[in-house]
Amino acid sequence: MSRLQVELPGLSLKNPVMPASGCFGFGREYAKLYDLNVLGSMMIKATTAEPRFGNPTPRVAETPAGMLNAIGLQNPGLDKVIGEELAWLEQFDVPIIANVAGSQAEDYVEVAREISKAPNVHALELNISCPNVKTGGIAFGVDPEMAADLTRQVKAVSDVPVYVKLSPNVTNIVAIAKAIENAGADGLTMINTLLGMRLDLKTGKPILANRTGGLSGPAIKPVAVRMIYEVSQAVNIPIIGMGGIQTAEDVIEFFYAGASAVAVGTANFVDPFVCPTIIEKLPHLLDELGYDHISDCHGRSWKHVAYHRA
Amino acid sequence: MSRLQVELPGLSLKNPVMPASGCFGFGREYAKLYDLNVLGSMMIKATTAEPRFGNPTPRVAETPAGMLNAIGLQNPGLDKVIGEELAWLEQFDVPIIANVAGSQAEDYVEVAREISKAPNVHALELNISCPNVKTGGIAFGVDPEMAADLTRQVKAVSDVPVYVKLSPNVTNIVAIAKAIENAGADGLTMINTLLGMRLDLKTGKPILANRTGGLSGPAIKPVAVRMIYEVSQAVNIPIIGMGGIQTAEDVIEFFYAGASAVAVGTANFVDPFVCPTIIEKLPHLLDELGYDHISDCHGRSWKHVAYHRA
Amino acid sequence: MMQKQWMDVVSQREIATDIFELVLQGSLTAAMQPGQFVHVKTAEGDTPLLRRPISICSVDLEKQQFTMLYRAGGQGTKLLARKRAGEQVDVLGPLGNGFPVDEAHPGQTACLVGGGIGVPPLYELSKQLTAKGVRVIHVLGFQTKEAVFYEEEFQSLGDTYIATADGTYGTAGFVTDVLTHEGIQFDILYSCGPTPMLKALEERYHGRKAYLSLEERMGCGIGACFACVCHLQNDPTGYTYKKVCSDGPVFPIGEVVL
Amino acid sequence: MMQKQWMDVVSQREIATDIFELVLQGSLTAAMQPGQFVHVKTAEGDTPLLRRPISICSVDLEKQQFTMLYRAGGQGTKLLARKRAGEQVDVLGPLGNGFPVDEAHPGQTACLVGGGIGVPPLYELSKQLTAKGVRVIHVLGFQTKEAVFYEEEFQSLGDTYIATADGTYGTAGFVTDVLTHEGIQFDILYSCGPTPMLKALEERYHGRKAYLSLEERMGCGIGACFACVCHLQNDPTGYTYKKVCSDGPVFPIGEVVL
Ligand SMILES: Cc1cc2nc3c(=O)[nH]c(=O)nc-3n(C[C@H](O)[C@H](O)[C@H](O)COP(=O)(O)OP(=O)(O)OC[C@H]3O[C@@H](n4cnc5c(N)ncnc54)[C@H](O)[C@@H]3O)c2cc1C
Ligand SMILES: Cc1cc2nc3c(=O)[nH]c(=O)nc-3n(C[C@H](O)[C@H](O)[C@H](O)COP(=O)(O)OP(=O)(O)OC[C@H]3O[C@@H](n4cnc5c(N)ncnc54)[C@H](O)[C@@H]3O)c2cc1C
Ligand SMILES: Cc1cc2nc3c(=O)[nH]c(=O)nc-3n(C[C@H](O)[C@H](O)[C@H](O)COP(=O)(O)O)c2cc1C
Ligand SMILES: Cc1cc2nc3c(=O)[nH]c(=O)nc-3n(C[C@H](O)[C@H](O)[C@H](O)COP(=O)(O)O)c2cc1C
Ligand code: FES
Ligand code: FES
Repeated sequence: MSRLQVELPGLSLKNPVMPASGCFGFGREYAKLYDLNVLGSMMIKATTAEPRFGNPTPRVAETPAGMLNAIGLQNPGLDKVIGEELAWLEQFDVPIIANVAGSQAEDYVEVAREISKAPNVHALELNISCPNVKTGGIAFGVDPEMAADLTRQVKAVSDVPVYVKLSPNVTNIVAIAKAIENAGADGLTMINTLLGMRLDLKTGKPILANRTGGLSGPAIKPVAVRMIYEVSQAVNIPIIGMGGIQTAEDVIEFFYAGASAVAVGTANFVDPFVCPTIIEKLPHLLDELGYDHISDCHGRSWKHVAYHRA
Repeated sequence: MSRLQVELPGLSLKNPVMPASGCFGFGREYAKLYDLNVLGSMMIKATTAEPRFGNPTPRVAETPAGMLNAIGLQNPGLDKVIGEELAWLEQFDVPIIANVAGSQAEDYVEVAREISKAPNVHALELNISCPNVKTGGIAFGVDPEMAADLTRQVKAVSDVPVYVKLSPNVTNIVAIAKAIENAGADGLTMINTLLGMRLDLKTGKPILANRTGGLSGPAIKPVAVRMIYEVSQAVNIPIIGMGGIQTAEDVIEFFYAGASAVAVGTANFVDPFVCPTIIEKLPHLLDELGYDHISDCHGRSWKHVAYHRA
Repeated sequence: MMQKQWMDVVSQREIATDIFELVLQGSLTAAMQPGQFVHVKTAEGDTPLLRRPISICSVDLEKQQFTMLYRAGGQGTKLLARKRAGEQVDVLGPLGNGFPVDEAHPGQTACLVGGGIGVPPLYELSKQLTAKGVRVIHVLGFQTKEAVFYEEEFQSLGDTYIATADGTYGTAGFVTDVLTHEGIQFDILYSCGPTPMLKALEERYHGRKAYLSLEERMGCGIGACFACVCHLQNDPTGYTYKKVCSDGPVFPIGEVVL
Repeated sequence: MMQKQWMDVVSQREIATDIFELVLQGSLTAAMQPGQFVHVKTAEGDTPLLRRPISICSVDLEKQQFTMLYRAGGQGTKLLARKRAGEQVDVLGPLGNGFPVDEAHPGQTACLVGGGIGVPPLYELSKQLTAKGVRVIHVLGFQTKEAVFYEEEFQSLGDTYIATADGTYGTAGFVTDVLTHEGIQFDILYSCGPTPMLKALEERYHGRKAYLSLEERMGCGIGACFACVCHLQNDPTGYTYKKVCSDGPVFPIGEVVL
């Protein structure tokens, strides 16, 4: 299984596959279905300083090959996440990536400082890209300076490496990625959801109570691949890629694009066993394709840049 | 059929359904399949001053519920479009919207001036959002000032109303739309394609020779609806909506969002009869939903803004 | 326990306008309780992407079969309606917490109130209640005559009143009209149906022993995504909640905000 | 003329590893020419979204049936391979310009060179050529023994040489090796197969009377989207082009850039 071993800042992963934040709760439900120890890592649900209820329902809507969500960062709050959820997760040999959210910089800083002390939290994922909250979230993610500033503040108080989660709802994702790298981020995770909307045929009203929501699932995969391709060639920090991954083949495509590990979100709802299924399939797929190690796939698409740019 | 009649600047449309630019050529092929007179309008393939071959092949790739294209504005050039294509199209009682493209402002201006003189060209569609060319195209569409400036220049030389086609690959589409409105545009068309990419599983190379391409089809529908919803409430010029439309139900959803007419792109490839099928279905759907006129659907989603924003 | 299983289609038929009865076979049936639901992938591939929550209508433990009744209304359920005997369906379940059968005691009267596509889960409930000696009364509301289903099945278990909104069958009006006109008395009430109906019952029977089954749009169906939460009625903090999929779909009356 | 039609599946069977023979029935067959293709929607719904171009392998005008042979390799063709007799398939066609049968005259010898999944369109061509008294020689290349199909069918029409890249059957190597070793002579050549094969033929038979059928990724399949263009060999301006879907897929040797 060492063919899947991946080393990232703070994270020594037995394989590069992990559930994406918000699509796996804190693991309790999936633990009833399979042994979480098979996972490379786990990105837990966004945590804020105070408990949050989130947005009114309906919070999800289906779209062609995708879904919209507007959960609104519901979570039990920092204290309970540390005291109950992370404590419960200690039984597993899985390094946790804690997804950190807030309304203003101070909130992020507080959550980062405290949650990074939890023994099984090996890295933070700064969520500056949630499109479903009125303040904070995406506001930080679309402005290079704000993103850099927040990264710096969080980095200063964190005991573990800090990954920043990028929003795809921007004109120039490379500029934002570079600003975040310069601010000291240890890695990037991308992409969060695309802003979308669906209207009810009968009423004309938005299906989501929050009106707009975040688009995820296979529909957004080509956008994610393109952005990872662009950003990975512009920065020197690793990228954990996500956006529509459903199969081992998709994982390889993300590695080709320039990801060093991947997260699976929406697909968990379609098939709750998707993560272990992918992890089991990967070595066979590496055989078929003739690679020794998953990292051999990393950035293969880059090589053609020079040629095509000529 | 007057239930579908729609009046827009320069365009008196017997119905609000038209093929989107680049997905219908100049109509010749579809004319072999059905009578083009059923169409509300037709957005012809992007025209540039000089003939263009476009990008190397492969130029298309499939994605979940969508496709990527990187045609690269292939077209026979201004003279032939006017002399052959538009002349041929005069046999139909269909007002044409000419899609205008170029590498620099002067190109756009030249094409706009000449093509707007053609008797059956009733409006222009300024393509400042093509993601598949190295110069021009999307570069104009992601910067409010450049977009406004180009709009002003084209508006000054055009004999017919000017619609500007917006790119979805931006952080703040409302800002760009407003800038374009202030520059004197008569209408907006949106959305062009989202930038995306696919990599070949075996080689790791991009499937498209151009590496990246524009994502279209049902996958992008929720993004289009969201953007039209936002822009239509911020501007006072009409919007021709597009992005993933396949059915009469989709048309209604776009009207609810704030579109005043719609264009159908990728769906023509899936079902070449999609436009006449939608046009035939629309009155029945209006009956089912209890609307007298298609325009009764316009902006229905807006009403809920105040409520939800409270 | 909850499993994901390719179950065999035993039979499928349309029993009322757009209402289908689908019988599936597989070991997953072993753990099923009335009021629980399954999460069904209606098509392979990416469209429709999400699973569909459908209630368990009746279970045959011996044959390892269960029945679901559903309305083929949207994209997913219409595809499901095409499945034929011999094909397979991808089912995740059983999910959620069902109706507490134990709360009704032999000799007592249970009133089962269903509305439209909320009627199905009451059938297995009624079977289990009658089996343990509880007297059952069914009050079932539908839109119109063509939408009525399973009347005989319910009738064979206990008194069954039908209301139709347009008056084309049974009592004209809503289930609450039946409850009033017939002066129905009970020790315990179980209900499933549209939210307005549940709200009317809550107003009427506040403080009584009653259980309501809720509907909400779902993502995961197992409690992980927070798509289906509802507020608690007694909630000083404002952020306590229950998940319809894993804490429900059945809640005691008065517990959650409808 | 080109139509869109739901055609009936008459039969489907796997004739070699992952190679399927699908027979469809419908009036659309009336206009079919050898070398033309159809554009097939392999699944309802949005995935896969695009149609798949597949060549016409043989036509039975009387029965209004045609046969296609295809490799179930990707998402769409794998779904197509599941279709059974009695089901229907959404077909747009016939499309493009086929092989010019008229260019071969009775008594002449035509050499038909096919590679892999480029072999199928040569079959109807061979039938029509032999019917008009042209002598045909088939040179067919495959990857490996298990991939060989329709050998007998071609054999019944004329001399048939098989090459396999791995040497497990027939001549070891490529079709060009057969052409060399057997010293095959002809008046006219028709070919369909992978681009490297077509290029090798072009080098070899430049200036001869020959027709090559090309493959390219397609959008519309009817000439409207400019997905499938190729350059002309003789192109002083750099922007003249042909569309594989509507100007081709068959081009005279030397006309377009391979
Ligand atoms: C616990 C539970 C039990 C249910 N039991 C039954 C049953 O026994 N029989 C039955 O006919 N229906 C039942 N429903 C409703 C059923 O889930 C929806 O009718 C179905 O999901 C609609 O899918 P569609 O493909 O027809 O519609 P689409 O419009 O294609 O659905 C689009 C999306 O919206 C969701 N959605 C649409 N309507 C509803 C709804 N009313 N409730 C929840 N999600 C919805 C779908 O699940 C899907 O994600 C139940 C719902 C829940 C929550
Ligand atoms: C004129 C013409 C005639 C053809 N005739 C035959 C035939 O008779 N038998 C046969 O097996 N194959 C034939 N092909 C190739 C066939 O179209 C592809 O194998 C098929 O489209 C692949 O679809 P998929 O679902 O298996 O693969 P996917 O990987 O799911 O396809 C993804 C996308 O790429 C396109 N694509 C992938 N490979 C090819 C290819 N080689 N050529 C063109 N598009 C491709 C698909 O059409 C689709 O849009 C022909 C191609 C052309 C252009
Ligand atoms: C229901 C849902 C909840 C989510 N919650 C969060 C969250 O709390 N924090 C976060 O950073 N991303 C969140 N996301 C985004 C995912 O982590 C992921 O970036 C996105 O869904 C794209 O991946 P996918 O297509 O595999 O789902 C959520 C996504 C979904 C669908
Ligand atoms: C093959 C192809 C070619 C296109 N060419 C053009 C073009 O020349 N000019 C333009 O403005 N948009 C072009 N577009 C964009 C479409 O007009 C449309 O904005 C987009 O595809 C979204 O609509 P759809 O999802 O219905 O296809 C093209 C799209 C496709 C798929
Ligand atoms: S549906 Fe995911 S928590 Fe209930
Ligand atoms: S496939 Fe559209 S022009 Fe050939």
